[in-house]
Amino acid sequence: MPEMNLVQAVNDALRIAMREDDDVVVLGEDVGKVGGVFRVTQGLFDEFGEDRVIDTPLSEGGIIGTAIGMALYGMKPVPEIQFADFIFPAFDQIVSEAAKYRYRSGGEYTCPMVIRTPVGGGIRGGHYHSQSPESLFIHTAGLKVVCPSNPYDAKGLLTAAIKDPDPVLFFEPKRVYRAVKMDVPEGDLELPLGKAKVVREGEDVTVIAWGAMLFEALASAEEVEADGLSCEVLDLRTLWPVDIDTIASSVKKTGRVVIVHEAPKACGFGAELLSMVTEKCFVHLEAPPVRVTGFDTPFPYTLEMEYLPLQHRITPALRETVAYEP
Amino acid sequence: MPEMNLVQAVNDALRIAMREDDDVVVLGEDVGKVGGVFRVTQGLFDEFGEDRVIDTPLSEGGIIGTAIGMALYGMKPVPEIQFADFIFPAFDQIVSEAAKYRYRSGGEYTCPMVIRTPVGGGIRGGHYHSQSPESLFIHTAGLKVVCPSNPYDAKGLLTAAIKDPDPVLFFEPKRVYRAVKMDVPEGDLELPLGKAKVVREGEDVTVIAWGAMLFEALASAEEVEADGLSCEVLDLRTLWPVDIDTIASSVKKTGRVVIVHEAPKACGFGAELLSMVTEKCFVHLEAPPVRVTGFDTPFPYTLEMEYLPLQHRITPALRETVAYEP
Amino acid sequence: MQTQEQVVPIRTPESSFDDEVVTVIAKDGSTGPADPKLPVEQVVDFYEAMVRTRTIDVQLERLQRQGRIGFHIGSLGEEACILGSAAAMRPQDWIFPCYREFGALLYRGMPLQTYVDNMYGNADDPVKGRQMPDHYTGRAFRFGSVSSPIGTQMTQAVGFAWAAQKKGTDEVTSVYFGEGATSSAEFHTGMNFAGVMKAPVVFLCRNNRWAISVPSEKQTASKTFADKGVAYGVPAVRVDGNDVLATYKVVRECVERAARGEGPALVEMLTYRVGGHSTSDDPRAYRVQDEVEQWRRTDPVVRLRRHLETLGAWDDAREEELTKGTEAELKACIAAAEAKPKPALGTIFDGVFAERPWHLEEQAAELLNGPRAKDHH
Amino acid sequence: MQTQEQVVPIRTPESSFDDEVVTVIAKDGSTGPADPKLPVEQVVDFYEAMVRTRTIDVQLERLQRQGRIGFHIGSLGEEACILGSAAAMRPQDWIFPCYREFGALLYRGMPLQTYVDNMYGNADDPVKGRQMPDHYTGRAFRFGSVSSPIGTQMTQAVGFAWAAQKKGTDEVTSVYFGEGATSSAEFHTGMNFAGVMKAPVVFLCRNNRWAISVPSEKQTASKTFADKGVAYGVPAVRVDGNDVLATYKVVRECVERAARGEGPALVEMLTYRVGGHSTSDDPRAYRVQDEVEQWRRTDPVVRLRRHLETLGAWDDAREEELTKGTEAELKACIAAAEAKPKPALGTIFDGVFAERPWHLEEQAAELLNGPRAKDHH
Ligand SMILES: Cc1ncc(C[n+]2csc(CCOP(=O)(O)OP(=O)(O)O)c2C)c(N)n1
Ligand SMILES: Cc1ncc(C[n+]2csc(CCOP(=O)(O)OP(=O)(O)O)c2C)c(N)n1
Ligand SMILES: [Mg+2]
Ligand SMILES: [Mg+2]
Repeated sequence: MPEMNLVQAVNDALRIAMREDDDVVVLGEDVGKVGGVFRVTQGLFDEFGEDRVIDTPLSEGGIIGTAIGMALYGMKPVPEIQFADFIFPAFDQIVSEAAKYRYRSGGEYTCPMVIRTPVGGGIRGGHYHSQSPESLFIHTAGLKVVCPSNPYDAKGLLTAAIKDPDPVLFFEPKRVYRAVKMDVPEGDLELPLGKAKVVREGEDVTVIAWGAMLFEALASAEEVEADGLSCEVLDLRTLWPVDIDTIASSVKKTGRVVIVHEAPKACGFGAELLSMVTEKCFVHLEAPPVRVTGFDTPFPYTLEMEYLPLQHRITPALRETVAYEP
Repeated sequence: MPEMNLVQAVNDALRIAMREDDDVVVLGEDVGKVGGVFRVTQGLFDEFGEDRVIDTPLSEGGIIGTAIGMALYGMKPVPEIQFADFIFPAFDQIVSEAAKYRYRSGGEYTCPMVIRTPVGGGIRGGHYHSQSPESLFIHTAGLKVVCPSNPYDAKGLLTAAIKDPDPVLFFEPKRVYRAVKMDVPEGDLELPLGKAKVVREGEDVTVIAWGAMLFEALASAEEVEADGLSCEVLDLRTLWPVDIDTIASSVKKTGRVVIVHEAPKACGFGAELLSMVTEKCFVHLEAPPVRVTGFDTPFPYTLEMEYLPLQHRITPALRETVAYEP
Repeated sequence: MQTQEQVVPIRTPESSFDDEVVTVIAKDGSTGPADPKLPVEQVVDFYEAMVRTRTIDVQLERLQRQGRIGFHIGSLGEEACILGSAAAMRPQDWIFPCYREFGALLYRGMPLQTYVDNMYGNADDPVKGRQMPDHYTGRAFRFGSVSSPIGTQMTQAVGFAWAAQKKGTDEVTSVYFGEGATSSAEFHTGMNFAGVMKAPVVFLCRNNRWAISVPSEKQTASKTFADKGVAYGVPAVRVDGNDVLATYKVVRECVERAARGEGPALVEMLTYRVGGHSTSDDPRAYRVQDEVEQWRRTDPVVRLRRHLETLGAWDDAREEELTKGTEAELKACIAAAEAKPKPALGTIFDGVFAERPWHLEEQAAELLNGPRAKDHH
Repeated sequence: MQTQEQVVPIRTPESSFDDEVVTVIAKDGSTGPADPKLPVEQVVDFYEAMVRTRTIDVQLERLQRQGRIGFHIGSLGEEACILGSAAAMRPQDWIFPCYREFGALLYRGMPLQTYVDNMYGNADDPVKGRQMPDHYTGRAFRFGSVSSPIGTQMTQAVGFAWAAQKKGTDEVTSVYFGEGATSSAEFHTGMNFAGVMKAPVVFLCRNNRWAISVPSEKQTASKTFADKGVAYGVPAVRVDGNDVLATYKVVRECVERAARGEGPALVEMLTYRVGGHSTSDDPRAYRVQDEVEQWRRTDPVVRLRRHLETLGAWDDAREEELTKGTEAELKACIAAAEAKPKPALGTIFDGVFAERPWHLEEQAAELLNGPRAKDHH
């Protein structure tokens, strides 16, 4: 099995999907000859030509609007938004149109498409190259939201997302792009959407994370193991619809939960997870669920490592949660 | 004291602000001669002229983008978005620009402005004339969010919002526009942002609501009073930054809480409220907090009264919450 | 003028469109050189569709005033540009609507009953009562889904046209929008992408002079809306949109160009919104009646009738038969629509996704097992 | 051509701008009729600013390669259009930047140390280390705040200009953007609102031929970017952006027009991005070196120097003094910037609002009382 990083794994999934299905096209800013600013689409232009790997004018609204049109016709566009921070000019097309087409047309028109975009901080991108806007899309009925943490999952989930009949936001944690390498099978690999993964089993507390923060959660879990704390770590993989069964059964077992995400706290996905856990596992909760998140400020440049919910902030949260007594 | 409905109260606040401060200008689609599609700006064009009550071309991005420019210069624009559902073409200007100007410029540039827009369902507006997108803006650091439930508060809060040094989203519950009349003082009336109101005191359960749903919560509170249930009803008024003190002290007293909002449940503001209550009042909670919200679907037309979290859905939630035993 | 201006030529080129409006039917009913010279039955067919559209419009407005439907947005005065352009699309072509084009949808074959069911949002409404009236959809008729947010259909139509082209089909896509919508981001982006991609798409701008209460002069400082094509390298043309033959002719040319691979075109159809913006609007609050009267004199229906009369192809008897027939048909559809049930409760949760995820199952169960709302309306 | 085409004139008007590019400095260093005839000291001043800008650019790129700063986005090859246009703005006028205009900011008086502090995001950075390098702000210099999202500054500049006009001031606002940004919604909306409002704003389009890896031909099918003015009734002009005198002349005219109340203008400045898009980009992956070499021959610095030499106003000694001087000054600023601390931790929570609400106080306390991050970079 070849070793791949996340960039290569996404590239591989795209290449295979494009070979298997002529309807799959890639479009976006700089996705063509140069293969994207993160080189995720590298080589696709040479293999599939400018008719299927399309450099568009500089307009996210246009990228998504035309992709919707292609999807309505019956193609499977995989538009790229260069950074998740730049998805907002396309927000209307995503939330008012792509998300609602099936519903509002009584099923006559559908929008199967995968919007790929890099998310998250920790790469010195500052204010406008670091954000994690997932909760905005989770709040919008009609969208699925995926965020893999590693190359294997990235390949398998992107393949499933491309085959999915509904619009999917596919967030790629850019801090992981080249930081993690692992064996990824050649050829077809599909992992079902909607399934979280128990990455580490434990008894004392459940940690819910995804994307780049998964590794921070794991590092904290290892760190507190020395103190005899046993953490169960979940990698959500699909954020929406979320795998409530895996979450609930873990929290029912441990009775304590720490939720980690990069986005600001207020109305972040952590709020929804905390709410669901409270609603569904109330009698099992031995401590208030805890959120370790980005702060409710814009994303800073110089102090980004203090802003992010990294190991140094997760570890004390684990200790306190486990130590909590009413 | 004259009786006013919410439309008149907002109009009155605008008129007074414009008389007192030449820098206050109103702009938007149809706000001029015709006075807005809900007639909220009626008469302002005649009094202040087309230089201060400006019919713009049909572009929400342009309305907000130029309003930001005016605010940067030192004016106080009060742009209107015709329906909250149509705010998304301006989403990038609001979340990437207005919300971040003070922060990203180290305080050199600020964006004092009030974006007024009607929200909510129950007026047969269907899919695209009924939405309540508040949580998207609460999640965006740098914005304040206000939603009055009645004419008195509307006048007082709008006055405060216009004087506020930061950008404020001012959501007007359109179902209340002409449905509620009350005495509203002539002349200056300012109510501080960030303060909730205990609309009804009670002992058994706290209901948190705002906008049009406040009246449904009150109706339910009255309905269950017959069964001997005593409900405390909070009208948040300012959604963000939220008045945590009033909420926490109420929940600590009652130990039970029901949160009501029209927006879809997933990552709605209810999730944040539920999370805060759980984090801050964990030991006081005698039952899991409950959310009664719009469903995680687009807003339907024919069945809108079944979609909305009206009295018929709030009442059973109150009864069950109070009856809850672990 | 300073002499410097000669060396620093800061200027707006003269509009090339200002005086150039394609017209066919003259006041006296005779036709000019751009006459598409269609068989007379086809011209009669246009006329019938226009009268039918108007008759339905008038009745629906009445129905709304009686509180029997919630809303209607009509096409009074704009029938020629809507029907003429729709008729110019070939059977294999696609139409992306704005919201005033129910006449085009009926012309394309949607049964009147289905349209009326949409006005009632009942169980047989193709959009299952999820959208306001007049937010129809008609894939079987190669007709798109109406959305409220202004402009969004434009970039979509471009992507759709482009996909059809990639698939090697001979399908052209047209897209309707008002002159107000030219201010939207989507017009800009749609035109720009269409120009770059050479997509087979025809942009149909109904310049009806008003965007709710905002007159077209306040929408843009460009001399005409057709001039906007220049910014995108997209050819444009202005046509008398109250002249169904001229509209047909011009749009057909654009369709044929696009089908030949010559790319997109923008058609500015000059017309007038004779009624209010919708049943929610009273235009007397912002425009003078004089203007309306003036435009009534160019009424597209009267104009075409005059032409048909010169051909001896129409008379009062046929007119009465048509109007009465449409009214009766509509009345029956309304009675049927009113007798139909609302969409089933569970439909709220269907079609958000292809399949219901767990959270929607949970919410559906909550609704179905809970108490029913008193109907507040 | 079909004969029908004569009666249905579907067409794109010929571009009025195609061959019309204002130039002043000829190859031999002599000047043409559009010469603004500035005092020689002022021309020397332009030259010094351009060389200074280039020298700083080269050093910052080096600094980034050494890992001492995180990022730089420069203006190699675009100095004439940036400095010439900035110089054409009067002292009371305002500049809304894109992101390549640090040269304009320094020209307007920002101390080099402040700019370098911004490159380091240290405690003295005017934006407090909150944005990436080159996202400066300079209100004291009537210079706006740099944002990353493409285009957003355009509608803002229009609103700003309009506000200044409403206040009765004699202030004109200019706004920079690349040719790629003409595809953004904000260009469309900004131009449209400016046209309708007759706002005193000058749109400065740096057509440097590339938007990262996308060449300008793929950005639009319009014949020139200046042609886009037609769509908004906004006068436009094309200028040789590698000719500082021509740029000055043209922009100054536009500023004066705007100040006279004659409304907005669009200036297409023809130039070339000689370097990569930013330090994150390697253009060899998508463009041929030939093209770059060709443009190097029109180097704006070389061209102006030739002109100065014809005036006897420049020589190698002055050049060396200028370059060395700038390098030394920059070196000192870098040393100082590197010695400065990071912004204080609490600054993360300041300036989200005018005052910190309770939740930010709470989060600040959590951060300040918690453990520090190991620096992962
Ligand atoms: C994004 C958005 N903003 C505002 C509205 C409200 N609105 C509905 S129709 C309309 C005017 C449209 O005018 P025009 O494009 O000329 O079309 P017409 O109604 O004249 O056919 C407005 C402002 C909307 N539907 N969507
Ligand atoms: C909304 C948005 N989309 C994408 C980007 C990424 N991006 C940064 S610069 C750039 C190209 C800009 O090209 P142009 O406007 O020609 O300016 P230039 O860099 O050539 O000066 C792109 C695509 C962005 N910053 N914002
Ligand atoms: Mg119109
Ligand atoms: Mg460029």
